[in-house]
Amino acid sequence: MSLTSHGAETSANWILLHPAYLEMKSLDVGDSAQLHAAFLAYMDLTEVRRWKEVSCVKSPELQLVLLEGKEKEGAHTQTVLALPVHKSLSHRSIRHMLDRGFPALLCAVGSDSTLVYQRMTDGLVTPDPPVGPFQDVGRRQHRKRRQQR
Amino acid sequence: MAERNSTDSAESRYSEILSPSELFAARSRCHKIPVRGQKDFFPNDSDEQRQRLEQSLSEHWSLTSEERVERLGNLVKATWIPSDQVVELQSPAGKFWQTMGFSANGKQYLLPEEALYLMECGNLQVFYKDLPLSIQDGYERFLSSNTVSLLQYQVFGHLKRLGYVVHRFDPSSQPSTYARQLNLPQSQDKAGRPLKRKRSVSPTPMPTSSRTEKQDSTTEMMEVDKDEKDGKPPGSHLTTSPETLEVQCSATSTADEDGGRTWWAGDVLECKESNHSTTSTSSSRWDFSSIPFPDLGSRESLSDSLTSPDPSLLPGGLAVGVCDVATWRQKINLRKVAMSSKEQGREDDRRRRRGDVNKDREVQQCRNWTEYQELMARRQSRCDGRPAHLWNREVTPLHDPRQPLPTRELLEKISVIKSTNLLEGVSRLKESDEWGICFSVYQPDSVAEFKKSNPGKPYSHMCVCSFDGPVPDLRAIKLLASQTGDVPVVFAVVDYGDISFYTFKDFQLPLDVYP
Amino acid sequence: MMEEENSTPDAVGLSWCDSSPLLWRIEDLKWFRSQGLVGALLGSLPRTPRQNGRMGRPLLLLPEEERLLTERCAAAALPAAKHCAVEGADVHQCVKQYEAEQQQSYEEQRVLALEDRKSALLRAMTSSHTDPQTSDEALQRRLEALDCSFTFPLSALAVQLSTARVGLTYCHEDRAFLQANWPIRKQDNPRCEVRYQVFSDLRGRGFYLTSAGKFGGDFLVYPGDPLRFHAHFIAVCLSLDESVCLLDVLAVARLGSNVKKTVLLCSAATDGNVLYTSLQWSGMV
Amino acid sequence: MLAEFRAPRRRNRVHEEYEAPLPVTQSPEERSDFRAELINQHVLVRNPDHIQRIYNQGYFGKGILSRARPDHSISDQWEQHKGLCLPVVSQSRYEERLKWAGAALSAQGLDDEAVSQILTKLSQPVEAEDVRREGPRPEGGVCPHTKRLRSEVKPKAKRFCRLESQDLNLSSDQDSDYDPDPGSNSGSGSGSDSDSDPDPEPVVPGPGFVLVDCDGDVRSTDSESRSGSGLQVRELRHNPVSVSEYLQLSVEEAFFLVYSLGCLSVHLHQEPLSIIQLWRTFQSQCPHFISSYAAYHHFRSKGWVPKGGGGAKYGVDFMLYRKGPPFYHASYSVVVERVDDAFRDTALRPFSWRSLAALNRITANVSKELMLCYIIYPSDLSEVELESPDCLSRLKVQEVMVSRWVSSRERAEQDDI
Repeated sequence: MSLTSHGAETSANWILLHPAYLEMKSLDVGDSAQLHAAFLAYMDLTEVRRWKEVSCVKSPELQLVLLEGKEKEGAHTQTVLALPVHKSLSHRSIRHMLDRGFPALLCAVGSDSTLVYQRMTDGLVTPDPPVGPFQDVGRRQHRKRRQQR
Repeated sequence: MAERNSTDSAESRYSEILSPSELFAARSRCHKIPVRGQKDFFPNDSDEQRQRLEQSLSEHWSLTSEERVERLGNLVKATWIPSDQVVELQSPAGKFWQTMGFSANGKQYLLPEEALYLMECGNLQVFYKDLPLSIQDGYERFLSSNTVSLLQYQVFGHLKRLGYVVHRFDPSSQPSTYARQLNLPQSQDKAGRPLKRKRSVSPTPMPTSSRTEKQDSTTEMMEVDKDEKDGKPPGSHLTTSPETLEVQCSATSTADEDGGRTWWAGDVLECKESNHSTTSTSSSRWDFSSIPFPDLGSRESLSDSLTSPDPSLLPGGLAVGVCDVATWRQKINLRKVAMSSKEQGREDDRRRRRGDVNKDREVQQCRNWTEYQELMARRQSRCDGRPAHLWNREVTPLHDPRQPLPTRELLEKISVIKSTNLLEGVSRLKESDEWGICFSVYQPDSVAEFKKSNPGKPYSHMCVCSFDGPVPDLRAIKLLASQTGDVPVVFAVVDYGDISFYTFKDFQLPLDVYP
Repeated sequence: MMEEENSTPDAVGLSWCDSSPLLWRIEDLKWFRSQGLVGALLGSLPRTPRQNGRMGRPLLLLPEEERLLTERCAAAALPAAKHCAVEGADVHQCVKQYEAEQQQSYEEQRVLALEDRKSALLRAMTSSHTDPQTSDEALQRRLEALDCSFTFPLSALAVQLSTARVGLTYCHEDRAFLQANWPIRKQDNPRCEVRYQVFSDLRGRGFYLTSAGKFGGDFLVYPGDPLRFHAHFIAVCLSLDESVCLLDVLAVARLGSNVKKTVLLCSAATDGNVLYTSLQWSGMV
Repeated sequence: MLAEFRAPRRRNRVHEEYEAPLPVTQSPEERSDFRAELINQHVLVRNPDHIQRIYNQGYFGKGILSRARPDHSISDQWEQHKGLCLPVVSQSRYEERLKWAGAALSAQGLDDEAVSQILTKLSQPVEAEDVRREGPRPEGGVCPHTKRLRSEVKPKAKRFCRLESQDLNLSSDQDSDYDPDPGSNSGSGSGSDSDSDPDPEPVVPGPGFVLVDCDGDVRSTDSESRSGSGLQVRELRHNPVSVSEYLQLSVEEAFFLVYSLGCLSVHLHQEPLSIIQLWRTFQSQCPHFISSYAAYHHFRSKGWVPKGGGGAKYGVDFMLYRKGPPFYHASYSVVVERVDDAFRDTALRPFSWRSLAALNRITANVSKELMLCYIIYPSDLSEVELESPDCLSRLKVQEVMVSRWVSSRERAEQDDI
């Protein structure tokens, strides 16, 4: 009944049937490892982190799959570049990503699918001032609540 | 309580020379360093912040502008001898003589870095052509690539200020490679510092064994006998002593060519060293996997004579007939190896599973190890039910999950990559002066009993390099390790005003087995 | 704040020690700081030499600081120690002068020391509760006795161990001549070029910079004088097309978050501007 | 000079039992014959039983939808419904899935009419009895907890904790490399109904069914669903698309399971690959494969658990655990370097003092040690030899511990920057 049983007897791999995967594939970027990385990031954003309006686009300059999405309804759009962790990149390619005008995340994808996100912003972003231990607890709980929702 | 000295007085003179009244006033100046206040995070143009900045700056300038003023009686006088790049003392040396300087021809000398450090500490006034040298003169005259570079002096000063005893490294004080290969005992040092300390009360030099204790003939020592302080155990971060560990490890590791890999017991290093040096020096021209050797040690007796060797393996023109080995066999210890009951049990277990390979006919027909392996591979692939893509190919898995093994044996079986240590294979490396050791460093708490003539084993050896320079590669690490034995090499990396110290130490991950 | 000392020279005197540029004179140090440049103090602090927390002169310049000064024509090389050595009869003259000065200093300090003792005595006597008349007399006697008996041993003479070398200051006419002493530096390394552009751009924006080796970067970037402010950024300089291992990017960004600073990737664009990308650990774990 | 061995730090709370060091059995009866697929240069294990064995016995791989242990499920919230234990999803989320199913069906060539028919049928509520008749289908893969919780008395309560804690794991503490199930400490709201759990454990059906919360807000009706009152708005329906958790193995892990343990077969386009094929495939995918595999193999053969993914968080190649991440904090950050016969670096990752300083600081901040693992290639090792894992026996490994030395005096006077 469900899709899994629609497939062949060798229980189909849902990844290969996933609309987002098929769309990424149609972008034809050539680097299948990066495609896989982007798809893993896509699944993490949609399934685990419940981001909204996540879509994929191709960067013509970088010849890579980029993701776009919002952390929650009504939030601003962010660009996500997922890259296998053993790749190298240049500052120029980061600038290409930032040139899209959105705040960006660089997502390093480990060979075992571990994801590590870095926030990247054009210009100088002053760090948050250090906070006392009391405030720190408060912030942590705030984040906890947000995730519960 | 004259807080500020007179350099800040209104008549700012370029020469920065203090007037007699200023000099006199400086006698009672304060020696405290003002505590720096909590820093702010954002500049906000507020008067409050500006005020705090001004206060910080004025404190900063008063501290930095302060000139050294000392009582003449507290200063040791010395002269700079540029031709020899040394400083000769003109008046009796101070306490510093215990750890610095050397004597030659009845005169006392300081090395330029020592002299400069003492000048900076306000203990020494150095004259050149009968005029006193400023600190700036000292930097510019004493430091050069021929003596000690600025970088090296920064490290020297850093360590001296922390109380360490720092000497130029003397390669001749190191045991030669040969001595090390012979593995002459160094155990006195190993026995621990506390012991050494106690012994050093007596004037007899403590035995430093293999270290060639060459006493410079021109050098005579002046020793200051001090009341012996109780040597505290060195709070060192470089200790070799193992922590108690909770990793269970294989003390009974069999078939390990390194012997038991008991990395945590410091002394084992030695016996391993010697093992390695023998195995590594005899690197072979022959591929032993293709040369059959008679098993003379086998209890299942072979005949007492051996057939003549394959002529292709012999030098041309040499003929070897049938070889009688009976006499040799008498000399070999053919006794059965005594095994503990546990070992025995394991051995029996193994035998039960495998049978005795030597009784196997097909095995007996194998001429060499390669053939044996091929045979085993062929047999394995014959076993039914195993995936052909793994077992029916040229390379097969190291382990067959259908033939369960205890974890320890399994790990042993898959251990195909050999571990090495930093001393292995160094002998064939050419020495290079890309990386050199600059200083030998001794612990601050050893100062009281320190003897220049017999400094004992250093706490560490220092290499000095720039943060912009290269990081040592394995080759450099190995060469240095071979030069210094069990004294750690520390890299002092200088980033302008900042110095960080790094060590690169040999390590072997212990075997850790869970059932 | 930056131009607080207009009266100071518009150039500093640099000396070289083992080919590193050093500042020695306190005026030069102050002026240097007033330009928003920090440098690194290397020497032992005269007040408490045996510690590494607060250091004293000389001040070592970063290559970028040195270059910034030379490009602004704000530095002049001072003659090296070897070149200011006096020779022959002059030496004799100088030594004589030095000895005379020392003798004079001794005399003056002796007077000061005696006065010091007298005032101490005065304080001690007046504070004691004795009959004012007799004590006044006694005081006079004691002071006279002190005058006669007072000795000021030579060993008690306070002498100065000068930090900066006395003598030859440069003057404007000399500058051209002195600049000939400038060591030749190689600027062929493209990394050096990027570092310099980033340094001068950030300085131009009012930041203070120090070396950031131990933080894995090129510069620590402070929003104000490092005496009063924590660094906000770790600047990592790289050319735009330089390929960087992603693991290295992760490492430095993680370090940045550990020390609560933003990592800045800095590159020079072809138009001469400097491009900055802020890297922050996302908190998405 | 030998570096001292620092004892690994045990985790404060350990919430699971140790199954086995490696996914190979000690008894000949049980088969160790796992299957994985090579998709887009990555190795995935899909069979839930295989996933559990491979992960629990040696901690290989990572769930692609989970932080570490493969235990993702469609919902954080599970509830008992007429004797069934089911995940609760919101209406909007359910519709998302429906849309996706539609897209997939269209892609398979069905026309709109057919698609909408199937979807309508699919979204009809179903009876609990029908579900029960289908029985538990472990192969669905969404219920890995049953396995893990085999020894637990109250699996359901445990599941609540488990899932919640997994998703809420913030761990802004220093050591966020892996967080074991904090289980009982994730308190609120989780154990609300554990007391009322009857003895017969509720059946956990396969991934094919969900409870759809038609109200939209899942949390507000927490208690009502069980009460069966008139406000009951949860419908039992088919799950239109089942996103089951897969286990992704790093190339080193996959090759180790295949070559060293002989317990895994990696398939490409349904064809199993031989060891040589796999070796060459990985080699072409990652230029440093031989070195990083040699290091991995070395650590495994010493009984330690290397994790490559965790390394990404610390900018290194591997994190090295004693026993496994749930039991111990990682002891070492490992960087793999390749050197030639003369011990010259052939720079896998050219180090500067800057990068080394950064790595050292990061590592020290989380109380781990930085290890350089040099793989030494003999000079006479030919390119041809490198095309087979037989070359491993010709490599040597040298471990070097890098540490910063701070004298205690200096430490005392260091001021904060």
